[in-house]
Amino acid sequence: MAAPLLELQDVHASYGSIKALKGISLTVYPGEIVAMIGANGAGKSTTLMTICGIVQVQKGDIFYRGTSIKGTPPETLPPLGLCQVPEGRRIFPRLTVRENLELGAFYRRERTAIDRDIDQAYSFFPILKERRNQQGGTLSGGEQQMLAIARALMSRPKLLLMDEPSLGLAPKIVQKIFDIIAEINKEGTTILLVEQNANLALQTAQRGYVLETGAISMEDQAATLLDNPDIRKAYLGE
Amino acid sequence: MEYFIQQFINGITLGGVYALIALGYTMVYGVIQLINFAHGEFFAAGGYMGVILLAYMTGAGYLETHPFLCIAGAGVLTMAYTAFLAMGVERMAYKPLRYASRLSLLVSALGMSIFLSNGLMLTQGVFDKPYPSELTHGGFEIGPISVGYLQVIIVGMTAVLLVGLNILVFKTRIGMAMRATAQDKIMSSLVSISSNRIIALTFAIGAGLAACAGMMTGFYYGSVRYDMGFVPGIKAFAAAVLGGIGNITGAMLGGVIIGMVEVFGAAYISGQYKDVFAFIIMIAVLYFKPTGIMGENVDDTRV
Amino acid sequence: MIRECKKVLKPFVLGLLWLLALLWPLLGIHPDGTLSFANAFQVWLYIAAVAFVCVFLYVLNKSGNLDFAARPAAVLHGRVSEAAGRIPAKAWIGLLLGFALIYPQITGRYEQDVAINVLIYICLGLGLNIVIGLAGMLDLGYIAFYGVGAYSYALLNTNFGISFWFSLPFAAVLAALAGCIIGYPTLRMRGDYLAIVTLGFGEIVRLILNNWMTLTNGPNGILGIDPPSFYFLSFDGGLSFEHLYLKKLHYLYYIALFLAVFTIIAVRRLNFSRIGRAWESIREDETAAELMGVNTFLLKLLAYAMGAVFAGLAGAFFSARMRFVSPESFTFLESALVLAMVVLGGMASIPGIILGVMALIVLPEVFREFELYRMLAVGGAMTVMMVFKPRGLIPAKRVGTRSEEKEG
Amino acid sequence: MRKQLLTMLVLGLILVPFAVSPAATKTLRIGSMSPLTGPYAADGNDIKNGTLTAIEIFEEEGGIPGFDEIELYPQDTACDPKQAVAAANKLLNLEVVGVIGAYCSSSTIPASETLAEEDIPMITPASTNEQVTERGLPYMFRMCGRDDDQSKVAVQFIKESLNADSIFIVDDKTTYSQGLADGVEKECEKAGIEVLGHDHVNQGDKDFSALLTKAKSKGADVFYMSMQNHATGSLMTIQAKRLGLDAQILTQDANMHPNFIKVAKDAAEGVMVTFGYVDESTPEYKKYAKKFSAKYGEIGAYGTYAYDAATVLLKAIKESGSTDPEDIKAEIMNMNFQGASKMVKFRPNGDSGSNYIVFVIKDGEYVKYWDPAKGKL
Repeated sequence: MAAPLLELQDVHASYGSIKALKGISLTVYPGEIVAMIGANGAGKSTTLMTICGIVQVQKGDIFYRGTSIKGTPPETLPPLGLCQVPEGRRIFPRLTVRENLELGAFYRRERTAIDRDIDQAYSFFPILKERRNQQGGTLSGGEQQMLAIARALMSRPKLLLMDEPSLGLAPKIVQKIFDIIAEINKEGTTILLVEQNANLALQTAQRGYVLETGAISMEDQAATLLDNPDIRKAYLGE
Repeated sequence: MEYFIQQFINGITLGGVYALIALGYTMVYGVIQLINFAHGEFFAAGGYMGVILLAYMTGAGYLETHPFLCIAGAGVLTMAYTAFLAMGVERMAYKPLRYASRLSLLVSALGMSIFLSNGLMLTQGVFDKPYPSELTHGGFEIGPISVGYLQVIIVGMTAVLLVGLNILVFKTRIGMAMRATAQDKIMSSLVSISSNRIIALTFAIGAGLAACAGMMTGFYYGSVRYDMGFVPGIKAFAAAVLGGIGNITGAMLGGVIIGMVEVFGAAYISGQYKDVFAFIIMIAVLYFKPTGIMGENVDDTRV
Repeated sequence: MIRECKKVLKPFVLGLLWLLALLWPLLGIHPDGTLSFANAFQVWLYIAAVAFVCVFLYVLNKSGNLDFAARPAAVLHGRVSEAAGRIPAKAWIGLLLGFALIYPQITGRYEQDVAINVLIYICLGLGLNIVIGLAGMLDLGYIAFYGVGAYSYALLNTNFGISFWFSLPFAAVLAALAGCIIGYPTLRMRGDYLAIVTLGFGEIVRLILNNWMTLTNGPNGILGIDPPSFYFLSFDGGLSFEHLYLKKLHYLYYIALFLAVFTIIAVRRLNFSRIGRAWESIREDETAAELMGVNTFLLKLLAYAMGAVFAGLAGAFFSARMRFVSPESFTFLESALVLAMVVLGGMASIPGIILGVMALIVLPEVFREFELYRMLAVGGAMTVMMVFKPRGLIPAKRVGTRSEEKEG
Repeated sequence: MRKQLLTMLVLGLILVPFAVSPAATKTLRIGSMSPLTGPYAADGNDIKNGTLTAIEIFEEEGGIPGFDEIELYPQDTACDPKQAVAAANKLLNLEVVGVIGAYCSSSTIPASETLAEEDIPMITPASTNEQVTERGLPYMFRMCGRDDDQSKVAVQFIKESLNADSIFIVDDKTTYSQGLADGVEKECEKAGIEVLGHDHVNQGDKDFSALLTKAKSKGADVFYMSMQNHATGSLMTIQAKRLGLDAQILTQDANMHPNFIKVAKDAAEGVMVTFGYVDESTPEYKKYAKKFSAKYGEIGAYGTYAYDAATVLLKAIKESGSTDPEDIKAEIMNMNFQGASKMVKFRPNGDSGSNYIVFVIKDGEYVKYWDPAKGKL
């Protein structure tokens, strides 16, 4: 297999005195979609925040494209092609849709290329074009999720971390979002997907990790995990 | 009627001074939600740096030969100095507290305010320092009403800065980054905005504005004093909140309203209660519109 | 060790260069058109030397080179606190109270005067703590209630001759009333809007005290206030009451001690009562508290009123001790000082606030010898303490994240 | 909790070593109280320096028999009553034999009550409020004049020399400045001068345009300015001139300060000031001025009075040969000598009288203009 794009080696992290991650090791290879599933509070979002440098690594190391990114400030990562669609979307509520998109490309300087990418995003999500002068906070949940994805794509990421893209959305829209995710992946972006909706996530992903109270409890091909009776019982409600 | 117009001119000038300080106040607040009590001290430091440079230029004889070049030069250096000071204060006293309780930050700011004003006193002495104001003290008369050039300059400057700042914040890349940082620091760092740099920059701009105001008031009133920052600092804070804190146009409006209320209160009712009127108007406005005149209805958890 | 050095060295050097760049123009540019360097460099070198020693110790400590000293110290500390732990808390409190009781016997006037100040500010700090620490509302005009209390006693005493002890409840009630008046319009506001409105009210009260000549005698203040007094049964020449004024400082000290102990007990009771829990729920999440059936309107008003009561008591004592009140004692800086004490010590923590009060009253007195550098040191110390201990010297255990701070 | 209690106990114990046990050296300890920090620090330092000058001159001239040295303990009051009382208590602890100060009347009054408990003599060089010496304190003395004296002189001047009919009064709301302004208002009404307005500004104000416009529109002959601080005075003068207020500006002793002219510059020309007459030609003044300016630079408004106050105290101790307050008082009451500021002679209530005259600012200098006894000079 090719060299891993992202590799976590025994990563520990904590919020204040609460230990959130107790030795996470995972690998993401170029071109794949990796799903990370687990219950509420298992440490999924913390893992992503730790990769992005928001939460400090206490022990262990994180490698991106072979070099350690432990301790680098979060704002230096998007230029390297590592980008996140965070939990709860975190649209800038009082910035317009267009401004939100422009911010996605904040580190890039070439005006024409950015304008072209924005047009591309609009063609990808026509609804955003309609709403381009509205404030981000006035969009509906689904529209915000699309905006969040489009914003992340503006930085032309190689690896996209997605946190709960289905959270709080109507089932119909969830399906649409996952179609989009698959399409983004098809165009060459590697995706690490964190989801509570294990069924959908594992159907979309190639491989999967199961997280339990801050540690990886299982790791396998997505299809295998989907067939695992324990998983079905614990996360798929059967 | 002449009396009214004259007082109106007085009010708008005073309002301009408050607005100039409030602009910086509100910018800093907008980005990190900090009531920067040290802002008044930046104002004083600006006033002092101006007087130091101008006195030096007078002593060295430059001011006589190239008056306007000197004033412009002193202005630029003063703003740079104060911006530098503010960035240092931010780095030392506020940055370590970025994720601490806002009250801790407030106390740290109070400490800085006391520290800076006493530092000014120790290095520059307790006496007020005169500005070389002969250059700028002219004026003209329209009928019985006299208007000073400086009054025009202060009001004009405030208007220009208002427009300039609005352009900066709403039309430029940096401004967009500032607004993003103000709304969500984590998310803005995820889109590769260095919030530390943006905050430092905001402090620099805010302090530069305060320094500009400090020099203007130095020229206008004729002298500076080490404790000159305290009262205008509070008034500017009131002005910024009255206009809707974080809102640039609001700060300007708030400053003018406070200035007007003070002047007309003093002119028609009583000089001793003018601050009372200013605060009562502020409280009344906030009572009916708790987010200030131009304030947006931001969601509860963030206020 | 080398690694730590490298990490610290760069910001340290940059910081010192920055300081030099800020300091030199203030000291080195002269109005006669000359520049000098020696003066600024000298001051700078002093600061640099002190800073260097601090950083050096820090690095040594970080890299473990101080272990030979730190370890026995830690062991000692551990043993002492263990030994201290064996003695029950009640004994400690008793010991402390005992010390407080004999304090005037072993000290001079000046120390007693400082101690009285400490005790007054303990009342103020704990009162403000109800508003800020418990109910979570930022109040920058708290000193106004202190002023109301002080003027209540001053006016009652000079106009109607009412004695200190009878005036105390009046002062408390009037201050509580003022609390409600200030509290009412501010209830709709949150965060910094609340801060500026309370600041405004504080200033209004001060300006009224300063300007209402017929009532308060304006800036001249009120003179000739009676000190606290006691009636003693006297038997010479038949049974009569002897009126004794307590002018001596240590009598006043005991009254202050009594007020402070009263405040500590009352605040502690409030803290752990139903009302205290309701206040905490408002602090943590006002909307949720309201949904749970907490009457936030009444409780917030009550927080203001209760906070004001203690300030009123302290104020009445203040005017009785000074025998003179003037509006200058009730400036914004004073409010800021009390706020700083509360935050510095640790919000909502009673021992913390007591420690905070001691720090901010005793520090300026320690620095009194340095005259001009005094306030500079106090200001600097406030910032430094916050930077290193943002939650206060003794943080309270029960404080969660406040709703307004969740964002970060 | 226990650890915290321990920490508190330790901190409490820190308070104990404050007890400064006075050593049995032959040092004469005197105290001074003045605002060394805060807005009035300028005048406060002036008082401290004046007192120090007196001590230096005294020591050069042989000191006081029985004492090796004289030591001054300058205390900061910050013009805050609470700090003034703390400072007084501190001085009592240091066992000073006398105190020079304080500056603000609102500090002097409560501090003197504290000092009176231990019968320590206090001589104020700057507090002019009547109440300072009107409370029956036995050991309270005053070197400077009183507000009521000054207001009488001011009004007499307005009537006799300026021949004015109307006046507009402004003060900045302090015990001192308002007391004086009220006095002027009262005297004016008595003298039949129409008071067109009496307005106030607050401490820390910088913008007086509204008030000055009002004063201008009333068209009074005299604009009377009573300020606690010359910084406020100079700002108001500048703004008054700029606004074209053509009334004669008359002001009081606090504005008798070199910095007033330095800041107000041209605007100060023609401003008239009432001030205690200091004969700068006496050898006593020259001796003082030489010493003071050599060490501390320019002489401010209250340095001279502080010098005289300290001289009175030291002289009384020297000549009575005792530090007992009763002896000091007796000696002070007997005094009659030429000081640096005036002829020093005390009245039974502790006042030493005043000799206010009017100065005018001309070519950047204070020039004597009018004396209530002699008329125009």
